Amino acid sequence: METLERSKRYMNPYLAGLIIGIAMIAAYYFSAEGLGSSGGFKTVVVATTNAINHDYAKKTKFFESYVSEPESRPIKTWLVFELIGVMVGAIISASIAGRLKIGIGKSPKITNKTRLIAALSGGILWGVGTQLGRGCTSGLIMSGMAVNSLSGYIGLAAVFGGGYAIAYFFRKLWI
Amino acid sequence: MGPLFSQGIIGEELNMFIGFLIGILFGFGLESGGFANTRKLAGVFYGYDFVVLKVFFTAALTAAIGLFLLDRYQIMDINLTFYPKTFWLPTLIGGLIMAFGFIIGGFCPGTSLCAASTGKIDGMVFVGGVFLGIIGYAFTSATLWEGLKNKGALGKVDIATALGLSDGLFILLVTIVAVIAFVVVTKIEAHMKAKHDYQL
Amino acid sequence: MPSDATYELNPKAALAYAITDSNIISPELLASLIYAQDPKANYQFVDLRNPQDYDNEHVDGAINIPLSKIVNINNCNVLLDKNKIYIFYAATSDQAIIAGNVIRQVGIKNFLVSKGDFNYIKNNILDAYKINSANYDSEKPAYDYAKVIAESSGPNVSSASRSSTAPVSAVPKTKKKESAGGGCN
Amino acid sequence: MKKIEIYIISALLLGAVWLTLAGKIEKNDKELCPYKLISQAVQIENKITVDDLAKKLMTKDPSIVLIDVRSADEFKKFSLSGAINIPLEKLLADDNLPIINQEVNNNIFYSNGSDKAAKAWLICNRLGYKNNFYLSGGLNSWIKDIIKATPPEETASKEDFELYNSRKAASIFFGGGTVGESNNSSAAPAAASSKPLRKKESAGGGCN
Repeated sequence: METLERSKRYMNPYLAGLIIGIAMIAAYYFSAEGLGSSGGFKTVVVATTNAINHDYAKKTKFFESYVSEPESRPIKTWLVFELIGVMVGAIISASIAGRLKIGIGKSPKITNKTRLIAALSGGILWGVGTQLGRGCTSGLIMSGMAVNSLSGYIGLAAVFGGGYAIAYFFRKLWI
Repeated sequence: MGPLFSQGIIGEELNMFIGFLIGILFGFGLESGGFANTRKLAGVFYGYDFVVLKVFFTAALTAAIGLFLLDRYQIMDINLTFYPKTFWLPTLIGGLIMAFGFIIGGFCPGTSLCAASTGKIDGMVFVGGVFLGIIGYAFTSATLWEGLKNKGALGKVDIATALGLSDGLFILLVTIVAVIAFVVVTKIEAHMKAKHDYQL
Repeated sequence: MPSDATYELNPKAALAYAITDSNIISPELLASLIYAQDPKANYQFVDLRNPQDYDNEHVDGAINIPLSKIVNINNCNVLLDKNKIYIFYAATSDQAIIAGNVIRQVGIKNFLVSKGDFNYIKNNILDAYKINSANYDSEKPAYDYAKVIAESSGPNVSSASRSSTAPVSAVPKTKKKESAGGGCN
Repeated sequence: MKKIEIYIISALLLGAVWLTLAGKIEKNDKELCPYKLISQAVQIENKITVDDLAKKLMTKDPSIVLIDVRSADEFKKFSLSGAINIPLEKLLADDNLPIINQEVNNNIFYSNGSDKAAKAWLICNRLGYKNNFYLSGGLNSWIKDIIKATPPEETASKEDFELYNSRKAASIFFGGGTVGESNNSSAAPAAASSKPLRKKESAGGGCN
């Protein structure tokens, strides 16, 4: 790698992994929480729905448990604070490395429109999948693996195994 | 003895603030590892960039080893922490849906947030998609998902115990597998880079 | 999680909580809440005595959860409304204290415990307002013990009371389970 | 491979090996779940009344260990004879474990009232430790009912008089009362016959 590129280079992946691992240990030690993302997203959705239409939120089973189960509230908001931190941390890291700029990440062979439609569809699938599977890569798989939970390994097998199984059919998006 | 919050040693507000700080560390690690770059993420499925695998396993194993050591030396009680309960069927099916989401969208929720906050438009669109997906799930949960969601409930299952191993031995085995994988994927990476000229 | 009724505090943390004597309601607040009768107030009295005693007489608006049922799943859920503060009282102060400690150990925090038992509440709040005329805190020494003993038996008392039975030294745990020893259980 | 990679990967491997070799700590499998803890807590047998305690002390029941859970200061000022002091704060200190976790003696926790002793009992019972009890009413009751035992009214029942008589005897035995003789002998009054060592206490006592 040339000196010009040096500032834009990514950190050594093992070192980045170590940092995330330490963040996770801290999350468990201080707050008894795993690092999660989808849980925080969900809280935002629930809180918004509840603010717009409390009666609906109370009636619908999906929201109800959050609206009426007060003991789960602080933990769920913990995830929201954590997510705000994630955004701040990402901005700090990107600005140090000079990666903070508007753009679209994609394969040069596809159009911006294709990429954005794919991103939206992918996001929707994640939204559904995380609710059904009880968490995403960080909250289900990584946190699950950290405490030797079977569900973490099932998630690992499903997400990455499934990913490899279908990667071929979507290769045009990436290579 | 940890965890501090559940034992009332730190208050709710301090806990939130600590969550924020931990989030910063997490976000910093993700972004500097390259997780905000969708092509690096997708690379793991096409063999040209295995950074996801390296970061991911290093993080999970660091956490696992650290947590079980803390538990072993009674600095923290692992039984009092967040422990994903096992519902194998919904996790499997949800995981497969997420696999599609990963291949098509090129992010997972946490990484998309990093991408979005560092200016990637596709990341922002993805985050919007996640919200839409959750809302869609919410409005169809009673009719479509509720039955499936609680199927296959096994409770708290420790995979090591289920395999008849000690937690430490299981983690050691995973670590050894991971290290072998690290070596292999680095070779594959070099091979693919030489063969094709990918621009990240 | 309280709904599963597993402990949130480990034994050491439970002990640390027990030492602090927190979640105790002051007699003044207790009395003012009993007199307030505000239906919108977020306080909910919980009577831990048995149903007969409860039926006989109880604080207005109190619900009855006998101590033995306090950590049943249903009752734990009852106690989960975070908008409310539950106030426990019982037939004896130690029962209310036990309820408070166990409830805290399983993770519920929004409660207060009355150190005064139901008799205290009845005699000093319900029937007449004289919260300071009786001992609200049973742990407060009601006497100067040493003085009482000294007065009642003259000089030499401390040696007398100290030596009348020899200190029993604790016997370390034996390997075999004593089946007969200890006349209890 | 770069240096840093080698460091991190070796650290992971070493950590995992360490974890494997460290083995498991013994976790207390006797610990009671909250349901069981509460169902034990409501049983009257956990408490011992001052009358029963007086009886047991007068008969020199050798299985009784009195544990004063108040502060060392309070203990110094006054304590029941023969009691040992384990302030509640130090209940789970390593030194005290052989005392509270044993199967030979009957430990009786006491404090000024019932509450502090009940807390000590609760922690011990949650841990599954056996043969622990607490004094109902604590020292306040001890003084009020035993040492300062007051005669019942003329119209009271026979049982009340019997109770009073035994309390009076205890009061004299424990240094109260109005008898002229000095009380520093360790011999029990004739009324209280001592029982053979380690015999199962069948009838009396607050626990069975």
